[in-house]
Parts: sequence; structure tokens; C-alpha cells
Amino acid sequence: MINKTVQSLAEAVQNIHDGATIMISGFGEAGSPIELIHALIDQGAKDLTVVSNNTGSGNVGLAALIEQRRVKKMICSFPRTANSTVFPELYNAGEIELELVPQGTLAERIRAGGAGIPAFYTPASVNTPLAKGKECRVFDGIEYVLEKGIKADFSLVKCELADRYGNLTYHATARNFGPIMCTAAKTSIVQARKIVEAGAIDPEIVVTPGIFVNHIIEVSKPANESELVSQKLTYPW
Amino acid sequence: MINKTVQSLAEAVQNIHDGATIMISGFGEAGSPIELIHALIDQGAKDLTVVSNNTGSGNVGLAALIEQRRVKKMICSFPRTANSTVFPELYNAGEIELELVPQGTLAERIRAGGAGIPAFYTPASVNTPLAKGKECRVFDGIEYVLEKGIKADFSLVKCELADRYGNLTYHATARNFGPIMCTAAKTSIVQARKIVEAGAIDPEIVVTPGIFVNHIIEVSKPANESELVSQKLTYPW
Amino acid sequence: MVEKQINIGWSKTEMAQNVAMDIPDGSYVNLGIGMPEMVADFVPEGRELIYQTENGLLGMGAVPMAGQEDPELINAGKKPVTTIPGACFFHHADSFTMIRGGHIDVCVLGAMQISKNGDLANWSTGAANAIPAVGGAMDLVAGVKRILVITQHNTKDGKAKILNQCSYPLTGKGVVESIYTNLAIIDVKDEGLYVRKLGPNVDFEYLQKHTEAKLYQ
Amino acid sequence: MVEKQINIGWSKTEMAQNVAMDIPDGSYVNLGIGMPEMVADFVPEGRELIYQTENGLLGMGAVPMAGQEDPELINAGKKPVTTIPGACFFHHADSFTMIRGGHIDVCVLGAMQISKNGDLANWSTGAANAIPAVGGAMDLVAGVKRILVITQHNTKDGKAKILNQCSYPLTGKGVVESIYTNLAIIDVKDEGLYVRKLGPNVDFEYLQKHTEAKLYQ
Repeated sequence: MINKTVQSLAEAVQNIHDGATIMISGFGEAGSPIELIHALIDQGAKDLTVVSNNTGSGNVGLAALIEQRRVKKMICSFPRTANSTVFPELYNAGEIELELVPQGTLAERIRAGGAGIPAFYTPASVNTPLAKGKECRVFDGIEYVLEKGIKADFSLVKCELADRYGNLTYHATARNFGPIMCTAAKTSIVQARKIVEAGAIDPEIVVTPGIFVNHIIEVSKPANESELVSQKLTYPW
Repeated sequence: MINKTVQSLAEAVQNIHDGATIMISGFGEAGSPIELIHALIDQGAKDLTVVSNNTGSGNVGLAALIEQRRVKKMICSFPRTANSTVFPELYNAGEIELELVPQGTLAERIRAGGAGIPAFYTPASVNTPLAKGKECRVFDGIEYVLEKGIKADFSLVKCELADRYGNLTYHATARNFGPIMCTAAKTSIVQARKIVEAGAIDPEIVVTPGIFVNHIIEVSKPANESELVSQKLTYPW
Repeated sequence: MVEKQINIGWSKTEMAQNVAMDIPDGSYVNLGIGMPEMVADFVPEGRELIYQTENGLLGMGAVPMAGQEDPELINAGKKPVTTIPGACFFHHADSFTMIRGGHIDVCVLGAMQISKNGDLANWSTGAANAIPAVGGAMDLVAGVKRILVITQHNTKDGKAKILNQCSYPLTGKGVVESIYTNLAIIDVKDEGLYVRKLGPNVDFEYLQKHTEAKLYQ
Repeated sequence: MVEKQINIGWSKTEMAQNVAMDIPDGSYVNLGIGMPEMVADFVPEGRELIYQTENGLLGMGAVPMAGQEDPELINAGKKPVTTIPGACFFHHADSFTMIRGGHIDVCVLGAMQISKNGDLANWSTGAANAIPAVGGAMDLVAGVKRILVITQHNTKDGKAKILNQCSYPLTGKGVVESIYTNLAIIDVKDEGLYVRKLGPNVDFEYLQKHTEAKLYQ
């Protein structure tokens, strides 16, 4: 019987290796799989390339992973956020690389990676510094830049409901990058607020089909990043 | 107040002009907006380019539109189907053009058209006659072919539920090309089995966001193409 | 002296009102972070606008009541929002299908600099030590049908923001349709910058003096 | 004479069984129209396979009981199907994200011709008067991890289907992993076609005689 459920956060992230490329869902704190990130901190993998829209805030979650010097490169659209000090300090000290990508291009590159599209043309960033060194091409009189699909070794994603096949639903704007990141990683690791019986999710409302998911762990009461930050907590506690 | 509902099938299709490119949803009869197609037959527009996975069956729906000599070109992946005689006859007589596109490339070209992606690379059809004359390019040692996004003037789509904003859900495998065709047409015209109050569709389960839809008409008891075909009916009746 | 007079030009709320007046009924609208968000408070009666936020919500409603916030129901500025009946959620690739695909009618953005041909710079000063952060701005200006800019006419230290050429890195080239400042409403046309309306107690000469690029009436 | 003996090789159901044996537990599988569909009936006990059909269903179940058919719940062959608990529906672009993106483990397809280096021709004879129809075959062979072909070893008029080079237009080049015929199971390797298993009462010589391409043991 197919059952993608695992019994602990540690088991969920156990195979992540040094040098891995990891996609991490979330837009700010919404959709950020904070418990999985903390498990990854405990697990020890380093020299990571992380693909995520932001760089975390305070000293928990993604910011804590960066603070532990485990991330050598960030691929993101908006590395500055409220209460984000860890990334800016390391960046200014030259201790972390940044690949800055327009948000829509980031989303499309991830989707392309998952969909077997090696490269596509987009109008975003043409005539800006972010298109520098990239191939530009005119279609029907408009200039576009060639962007490549991104794949990852792992994705860490937060969702709402999951079943044993890995079918997922999300909550509100926590959906954001989760569905496309599940498609673009060799191994997708998902924390669900609740794991339900196969068939409990209406086939019409599944957002992420199980084929894109490898491991599921139930985290019934996920922390809110902003609360941890307001309490000035640092991970590891 | 935004209200995209129209009062008749005739009103829904009234602006379709000669020479228009029209996307028509459906995979076989599942999702085929047969009442909208019949309204288009009544309306009279001609010299149409139709983008649809198949070419219809019997002498109703898309097959009837073709039989009326209103389609100058079909863009599709599978023009032969059970009970499809109209297209093959006209094609062999040289009276209709065919652009044959692999099904996944067809879907991705439609999605690209809707997403502002003018062109993308795909591995499908490389080294086959369908890649002939197209640009090929190697990424990471694998050969891909450049394919262009497709846009349409109109799309005709069948859905399950709709609200006044044009938010849509679908039924089972009738979903197929509907969601992407709504994104790729300047004007998307949708027949819904039921029009419901705004807010009656849970925001988490909307498949087509209303922004992609222009006109909605309720067709509460749509015909099944296969039943009409087995009765050997011809449209116009 | 004219500069010291109190009621020169429009207030921020009046600026937001000016923008809101130019958005037709039924439009799909994306509002940038900051001053652009104010536009939603001044939509003329009888018009219904639908707000898209690029983090995955179409049909964004008002700010929630205190205590009703959901940390996973937020806007692009990461602030709590609500949904209207008829809203829907979607993932980021679908969100930018709306944006890049030309489905959003109007986007209202802030600006650091605007050039006479409608170039916009609003994401980076290009300073060596600044952490660059672009978000969705480049996708929005490349894809949305109409880009309206709302900004103070001059920088805090009195420098012109409407220039012959932007010195900061561009967000997009030739993308701005109209500029709504505290001093004027200016349309970007092929032939140059045309003043459509002057703010209260602003005359053309005064406006030109505070603008590097040549203005036309 | 050997050719007239009755029980040479496998029956169609045995061929389907041979394919089913080679699909591991937990695989995501796409079955082509026709003989490939039979594979689902012979999955060994204890294995759970998930069937994808490219028209938008993952978790396809058995054929519905008479009278329970839904004309909008069909497979790629446009025949009525059912769903298993844990199924889901999706649109065509998402479906081919699964296929093109390498997420489907196994695809079982029919064939008109297969070449010694694994080229597959299964969509068109290239005849002038034939209506060409490709469907999802080219996307499947380009994207799915393992392409298994199930086919009669020879054409109805006795011609070889396993050739040095395909004469029909290709579906894909070098895509076939293994060929399951009534006479043998043959693996396509870099060095050539290797016979893994001979059918009942088939010897290597007989097999080679019915095959244009050179076979290895």
C-alpha cells in the first residue's frame, strides 16, 4: 500500500545532503514550513542553495538556517523583509551569495523546472540590470529575455490537508509557492496540518496531486513565525 | 456591480467575427460546449481558426461547425475519433487546413499564450516530422524544440458552476482544456451547468479565477454529444 | 514666498482619490505596497473594482478587525487582509499568469524615478551596500495593461523624481501611463510628458521648476 | 513445421502479465489505448499502482458498471472509467507537467515499429491519404521515465516490426526501454537489442528469423 506518511520531522528530512538545492515554500511567514526548516537545522546538512521568495525574519525558520551558515546561496525575489537582519548582515559581509529573480520569473522558472520546460521567454526584467548577460529576443515586436527552469533536490512545503498518496490542499495565501515547488523537486517533503484518509479530499479540490509529493508529516499546530519573532526567540532554542 | 451573466446563448456569441481564432474546450465529448457551438453555427461567423483537441464526432457540435464550412483551419492533436467523418472528408478533399500539435505541446502553448510567455522549449516531437522547420536547441545535453504560445480571440468553454464574477469549477475529466483556454482568449465565453451566488464557491476550490472569464450563460441540461450522434442527428436540426 | 505657502498641491488622500477616479468600473487592479494601497479607500460610489494581490488572492477585501487577523491571509505587503464573497486563491505561477498575461487592467505603483519616456525605477537605488529586492515589480510593469504611478513630486530633499533619464536601475522601460503626484497629474505620451491637471495653487511654471523633464500643456 | 504449431509464444493476456510484472509497487503509470490497457488487469497481488490518464485524472479506477457511466469521466481512449479514493482531477497543462516533467514512472504503449536503438513509431504510417493524429504519444515518450512497448512481434501480414530503422515517422528517438511481444521480452541497451526471455516454444533462431534487427542473448 502506498503510504507517504512518515513518523517524525527528523525522518522527513533525513536524506537531505550537503550541497543540496532546496526549495522552501512561503511568502513571508504564510506557507513557511517552519517545523521542517528547524528539523533541517537539527539534521545538519550544509552548503545549501535555497530557493525561496524571501530570506526569513528574526532568528527562526529560514533566517535561523541562514544564521547557522548552512546556506551558501539564496535564489529569491525579495531578500529584505520586516525584521529580516540575518541575511542582510551576511550578504554585506560577503558571506552568502544572492541570485535575485523577479517574483513572476521565479515562479515561472520553478513551474518550468517541474514541467520539463528547460527554458522560456518572459518580458519581465528586459532593459533592467536583472537581464544583463541573458539572451534577449524579439517576438512580434516585443523584447523578451530567456530564463531557465529551476529544479531542486528537495522541496520543503507547508500545506493544510494531505492524504497517504500525497494529495494536498492549502490554506488561503499560504498556497503561494507550495504547489509549484512540489513539482520541481526530486523529493518533496510536506508538513500538513492534518493527514486525512484517502478519499477524504474531494478529487475536484485537490491542489497538489500526490504524484508530486514524497514524504508527509503531520504538524497539527504549526508555529507562527511572527509570534516567535515577537518573542525574540532564536532557533535552536 | 460586476455581472458577467448573459441572458441567451445568442447574446453570448454575438461578437464573434469572421476570421476569428476560437479555442473550444473538450476532450472528445467531455467538456465540449455543444450549446455554445450550436449558437455559433446559428450566428454565422466564418473563416474561423479553431483550436481544440479533436474535431468532433457525428454531425453535431464541432463536427457540425466544420461541416457547415465555417472552419478554415484546425489546430489539434487528434483529428480522428470514433464517429468522426466530417473532418477527414474535408481534409482529404483539401478543403480544410490542419496544424497537428502533440497534445502536451498544445496544452503548454495555450497556457503560454495565457501567461504572457511568447515561446518555450519542449522535448516533445524532437526528431519527428512535427519538429520539422522549427528551431531546435540543446540544454544540458538534451535536444528541445522551440514552440510558440497561442492566443485566441475567443474561447468557448463548458464548466460546472459559475458565479457572476466568472469564477468556475468543472466536473471530472470535463475540466481538460477549459481552464487554460479561458486564460488564452481575449474573450472567454462559458456555459455553466449552474450559476450560483457570488461567495457560493469556496475561494479554495475555484479552478478558473473570474479574471479569465467574460461572459457566462447557464445551460442547465447540456446535451451529451454521444447521445446526439447515436440518434444520428445533424445540426442545425 | 510661494514655497512656504501652506496649501500647495494635493494631500496624500487627494492623490489617492485622483488615481481612484481614473480606474473604471469592473477593473481588475493590483495595488503596490505603501501609498498605492490607499487608492482602495477612494473608489467612487457605483464602481466595483476587484483587487489582485500577487501572493495568490483575487477579490481582496478590507483590513480585518482587530483579533480577526489570519497570518496566512495576507497581501503582497505581508499585512493581514480579508476576502470578498467571490474571491479565490491560487498559486504563484497562476498569479503571474494573470499579471504577465495581461489580464490585470491597472497596477498602481510607487516610484523613485520616472523618465520622460515612461521608464520607471522603483526597486533599487543601485547603491553598493543596499540589499537589492525586486519582488513582483518587474513582472507587473511588463504585464499589466495600465501602469499608474503615485508619488510625491519630489524627493524628501527636494530633488526631481521626474527626469530626462532615470539614474537608478530600471524596473521597466517605457511602461508608465500616468503619474499622480502632489503637484499634478501627468500623462506619458509618445511626444512627451503632458500635464493633464494641476494641483491646487500649483501653476505650470512652478511645476516645471520642480521637474527635470520638459513638460507640455 | 514450426510455423504451424499452435502454442507458439504468449497470448495477449500473458503479454500484459509480463509487462505488469515489471512495474514496481507504488509506480505512477500511464497506459496507452488498446492492448496497454490490459496491463491493469494483471498487477501482482500486494502491489499498488496509480494510473494517470492524460485527459486529467490521477487515480483512475476500473471500468464502471453498466448504467453507472459518466460521459465526462473518461480515459484517454474516451471510454468511461471510475476513480479510486485518493484520485484527483486537473487540467491539461498540469497533466502534461506530470508527463513532460518526468513524474510518471512508466508508460506502456503500442507500436507500429521499433528500431534497434529504441526509436518508436506508433502514430502514423506516413501514408499520403491518412489523417495524421498524434495525441499525447510524443509527450509521453519524451517525458516518462520508462517506456515499455507491448505489441505483436510481427504485423498481421507477417512483416517485422523490430527493425534496423523505422520507416514510419518517429514518435520519439531512442525512447524505448523494453519490448514485450508474443514471442519475447527484449531490452533495448546501448549495445543493441538483448533478449531477456523467450516465449513458450520460441527459440532464439526462430525469434531472430522474425526480427529484422540483430538480437543478442
